[in-house]
Amino acid sequence: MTLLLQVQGVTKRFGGLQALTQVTFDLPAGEIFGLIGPNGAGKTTLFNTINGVYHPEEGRIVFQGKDVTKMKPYYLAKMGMARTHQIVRPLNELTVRENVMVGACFGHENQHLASAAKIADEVLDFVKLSSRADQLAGSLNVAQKKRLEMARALASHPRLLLLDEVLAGLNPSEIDGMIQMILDIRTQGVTIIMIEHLMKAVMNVSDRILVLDYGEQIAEGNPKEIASDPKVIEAYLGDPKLAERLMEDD
Amino acid sequence: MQQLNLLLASLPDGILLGFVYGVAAMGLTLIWGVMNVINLSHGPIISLGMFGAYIVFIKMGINPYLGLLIIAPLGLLLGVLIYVVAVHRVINAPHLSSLLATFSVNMIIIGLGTAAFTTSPYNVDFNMGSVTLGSTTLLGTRLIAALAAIIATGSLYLFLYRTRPGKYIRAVANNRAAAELMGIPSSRILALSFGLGTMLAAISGALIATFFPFSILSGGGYELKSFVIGVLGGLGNPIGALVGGLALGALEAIVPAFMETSWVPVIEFGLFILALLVRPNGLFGAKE
Amino acid sequence: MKRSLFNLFALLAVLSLALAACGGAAPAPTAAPAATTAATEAPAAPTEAPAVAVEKTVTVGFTASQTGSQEVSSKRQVNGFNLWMNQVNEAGGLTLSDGTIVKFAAQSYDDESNKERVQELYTRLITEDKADFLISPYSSGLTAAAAVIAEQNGKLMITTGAADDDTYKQGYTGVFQLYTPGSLYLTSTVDMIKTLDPAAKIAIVNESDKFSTAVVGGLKPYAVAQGFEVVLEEAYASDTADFGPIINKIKDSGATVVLGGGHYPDGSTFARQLYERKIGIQFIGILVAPPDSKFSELGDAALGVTGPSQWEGKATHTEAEAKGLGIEWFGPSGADFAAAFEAAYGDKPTYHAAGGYTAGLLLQKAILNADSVDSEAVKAALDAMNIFTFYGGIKFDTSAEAHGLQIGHSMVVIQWQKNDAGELVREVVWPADVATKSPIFPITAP
Amino acid sequence: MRNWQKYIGIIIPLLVVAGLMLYPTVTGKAAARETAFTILKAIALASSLNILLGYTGYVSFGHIVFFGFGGYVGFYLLSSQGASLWIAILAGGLSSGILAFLLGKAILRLRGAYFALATIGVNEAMKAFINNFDLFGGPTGITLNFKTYLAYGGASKALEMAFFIVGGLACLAIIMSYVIRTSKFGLGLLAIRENEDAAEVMGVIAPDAKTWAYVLSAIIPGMIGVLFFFKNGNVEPHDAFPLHASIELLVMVMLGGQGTVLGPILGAFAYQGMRGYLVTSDFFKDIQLSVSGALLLIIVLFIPAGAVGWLRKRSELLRRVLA
Repeated sequence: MTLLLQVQGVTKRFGGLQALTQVTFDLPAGEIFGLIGPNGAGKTTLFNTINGVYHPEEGRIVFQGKDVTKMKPYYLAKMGMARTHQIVRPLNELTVRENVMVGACFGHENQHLASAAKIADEVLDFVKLSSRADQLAGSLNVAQKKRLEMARALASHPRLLLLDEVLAGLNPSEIDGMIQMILDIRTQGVTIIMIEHLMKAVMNVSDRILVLDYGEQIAEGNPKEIASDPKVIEAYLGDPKLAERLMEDD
Repeated sequence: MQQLNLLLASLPDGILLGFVYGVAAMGLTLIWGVMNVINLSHGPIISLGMFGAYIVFIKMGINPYLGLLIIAPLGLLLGVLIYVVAVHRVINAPHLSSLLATFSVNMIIIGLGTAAFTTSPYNVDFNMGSVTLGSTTLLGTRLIAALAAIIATGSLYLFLYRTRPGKYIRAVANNRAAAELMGIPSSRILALSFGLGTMLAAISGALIATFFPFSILSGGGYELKSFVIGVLGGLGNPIGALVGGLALGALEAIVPAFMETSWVPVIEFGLFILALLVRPNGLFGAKE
Repeated sequence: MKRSLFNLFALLAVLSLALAACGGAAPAPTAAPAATTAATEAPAAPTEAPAVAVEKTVTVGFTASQTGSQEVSSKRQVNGFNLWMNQVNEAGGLTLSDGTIVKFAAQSYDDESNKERVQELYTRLITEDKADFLISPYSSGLTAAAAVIAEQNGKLMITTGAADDDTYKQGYTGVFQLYTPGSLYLTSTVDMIKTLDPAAKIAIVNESDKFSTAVVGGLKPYAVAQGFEVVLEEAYASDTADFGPIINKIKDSGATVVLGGGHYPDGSTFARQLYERKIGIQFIGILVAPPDSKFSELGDAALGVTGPSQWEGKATHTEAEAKGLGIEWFGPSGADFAAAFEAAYGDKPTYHAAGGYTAGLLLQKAILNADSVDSEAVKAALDAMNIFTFYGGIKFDTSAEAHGLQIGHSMVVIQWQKNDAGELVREVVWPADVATKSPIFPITAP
Repeated sequence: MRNWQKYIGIIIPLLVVAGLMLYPTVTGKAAARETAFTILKAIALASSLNILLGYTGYVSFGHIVFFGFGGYVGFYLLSSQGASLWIAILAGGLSSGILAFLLGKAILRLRGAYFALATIGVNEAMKAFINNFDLFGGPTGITLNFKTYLAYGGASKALEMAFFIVGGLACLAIIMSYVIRTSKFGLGLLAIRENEDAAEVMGVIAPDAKTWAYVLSAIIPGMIGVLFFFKNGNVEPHDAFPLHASIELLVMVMLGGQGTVLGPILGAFAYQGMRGYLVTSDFFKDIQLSVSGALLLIIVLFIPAGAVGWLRKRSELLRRVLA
């Protein structure tokens, strides 16, 4: 199996703050890779470093066999990396369809406007936003905006999809719908890294999981190994809320 | 050698002027720092300060420096008024809105000012004598203006760091949402900050009027200088504004020693663009 | 569906309204004060008129800067012109040899001191108001823009308040300049300095703009030709307020005479700071600012400062002067003009006002000489014009390179001096034959 | 039905321009032609600015620098090097485009108010530089010899031609604006306007797209500059780079509605009409600037989307029709 993404000893600092320390993992194509950790563990920073928003001080990132450590986000997008944001970033004054067309036009496949519109309609159908296609994105509610983020990412037909807390703020039925969607995406051959706070979802969906704590990689393995890893339990006891969720999930 | 002589003669003068530039820029930069608004009515307010000095001195016969005690509170009130009428509604809107809102205030003031004073130049003929030190002559009005500028800066500093409203202003500048959560009345603080900014503009105008002639349009030039200084000193940084003002004053004295005076604006604005590109937070400003 | 069609119609309706509004937004003429009414109410035609007196009203078009930077001077110029027109119309107009009586009507608009507007309005004056002759707006820049339109439409234009030489070197044939051209503004001052101190060292410090640069362009070679040493040439930006560094340079250059300046704001500032810095300059000659009455607001700083003036009430030109030169005299005496002006506007006339008045006077003379109001004939009369008025000589260059450039007029030099009561007054100090006082020199001990 | 809806967004603006061009010809009034020239020039400049301001979301306070710089280069070639008007206009557009390209590489990195400030600085620096640049006449500027007009059939023919050229350039600006608005490139610009970081993550190469938008918005102003100076017959530095004209352009775009094809056109129309009325009205004449300011303030505070933006929000159909 070919490696889609290699993260090798990545270190990122902000002034005196060590946001990521020597993070290393390999990601084979076709996996769903979970990324968990307490608040402020550096998960989103890792995403930003992988997709070129930040450049690491040390280490290397290899995507599809190419060193992309110093590359800008738009080049990575064109190579087939797409992501969603924890805090949604809709293009408010554009319609929902136009939002999705941006992903199709400028992402991995560089579609023309006409074909992008077609893809947008398909993807909107898939994320169940078809009825909103002509509305302005700013008028959607939060759950819809999350689905829009997802749709924009999917419309580029990415190889690798970075999902940043797509379940947060959704109600249980919406969560089930979204999880189903993620699994469907994987069947289309898209590799996924997901940051998630909902342990149940991560445990159920992920093939492997990486745990970050204060920017350090404290564990990596399949869900079962992670659940029983003493370092993970210790880290999570430091965050009562998450510990609570762990209990609730098991 | 000749250049050195010229420098020695011109530099002290330029630096004295720089203090006054600094006060003008401080007004602009305070408003920018607290609410992220570039106040395009800054220039006409400087002009109003000039006419304030003219009215208190020529019409009312009050010493222009004492007149500052009248002009400053009026400047403060005017600023609060402008904030309430024109700025408050667009404080969270995109930049273009606040730029155009303050620009329309600019048009209103210039329009009324032209109707009242025409656009011909006025003079506040106020002579404080001069001091000659070696090759340089220091004018009394400029010395006092520099002193007044230092007092204004000091007072602002004390106000911001030693008083409750001042601390509120800094809190709002730092993080408005957090300040509101802590119960700071942000609208009132923003209005006060805007008022302080225009007060400083009016003071600088009044000081400039004691040594340069002026018209209702003169403020525009000092507004542009304030932009340059704001960028050199770091937008939103009052001390940086003073340092930037001194730097600009010095620059205006240094450049003519080496080339024709008409090159001064080319150098000035060239430096301005360069500073923006290299250090958008100011050459002397804190790194964000 | 119906609703959307309705929306579309509504939109089109709004658009067509907007279009109509644009057509209607054309400027309304600003009433020429009293002029037209005076023309119609004027009592019966002159008695010596032949039996078939044809009355003809000639429209003179111009724009005035009622707003914007040129407002003050422009107003004076227009007042001068209107005074002339009222006088002519009240006197029953001009009578040509075939008995035609010519009266004048003015048509004017506000140009906002804006070039774009000037072109729009001069086109309107020519094509819609059917102006027969044109007078320029005030200032060289606006006049340059207006001259293009006049020339393009083949209309004659007399320019006043426009000293720049350049406009007359562009191949125009129908534009005639009343003011002494910019390049000669300070040459008479140089002549005067030669009598005061032939060894003077001159610093030329001027505003970096079109007019002042033209002045300096004429001044420097002339000063050198007169044997002076020019020790400093310095141009400064138009909005300069601090002349400290420049004054230090002047001091450093060892200059004894400073010539230059530009317009009122910078010129007055420069004069004031020269005074404050006490660098021992013996003679100061500044453009534009000193002839203005406001200059006395500078107080002691104004004392001794000189400047060139197109015309001064105190040294108005006389018929005797014309006779001496053997040139034809025309028009009222300076005293009569000044009295009439003061009666009409309650203000002493400046040279802007005299220029406005003389522009009318020149047109009058040209029409009389041509004995016709036909453009071509009047143009020929202007080309041949060589007269003397209270404003001074008027004669035009007729060469192809600089057609219409004023060559008959010379400027006087004024200096601010104190009268016996200790008040600042403007005295004429050059040329010597019209001088009211001898110049103060040096103004500060060397 | 759907088909004409698709094109109505360009048809209405072009009809407006056509109307403006026909009006003086039909009525035969040369003064109306001057008024129409001013409005067409404003339409062309405002539509060009809209590419940067309305589509890309970058507020340029010094856009007039392209008008002045391109105009100066073209006018220099025309008056001193004997180039024809056509070559001069092309050279004006080209040199403005190149200037925008070089500037864009540098200052488009700045965002929001910093960019706005930088554009002011560029305009002032350029004005001061030209004032010292002897090749372009320095402070004296350049004056065109009257004989130059002979090559175009004499002065009045040349003026008439200038009028049709400005109409053509206005059409060109509108078509350019429309094509960009409805193209993939335009979609990328709109994405940058809404959220530049999100756009980059979605693969929009923002630095390039912004630079090209800047270049495209600079070309027509450069051409208009040459034409305008040609018509005027002369140019001086302070005529070529008036900062307030930049701000007037912003007001026009804002008035009509930024980010729409029709908006800047209506804005230019309304603004010129309003100014024309105010400066000639006996009642408002003395305080016309204040009245303009107060009107602008009301619009900024209460109708920030501009007229077309406001209409678009009212109805689905208008949103589809008014591009």
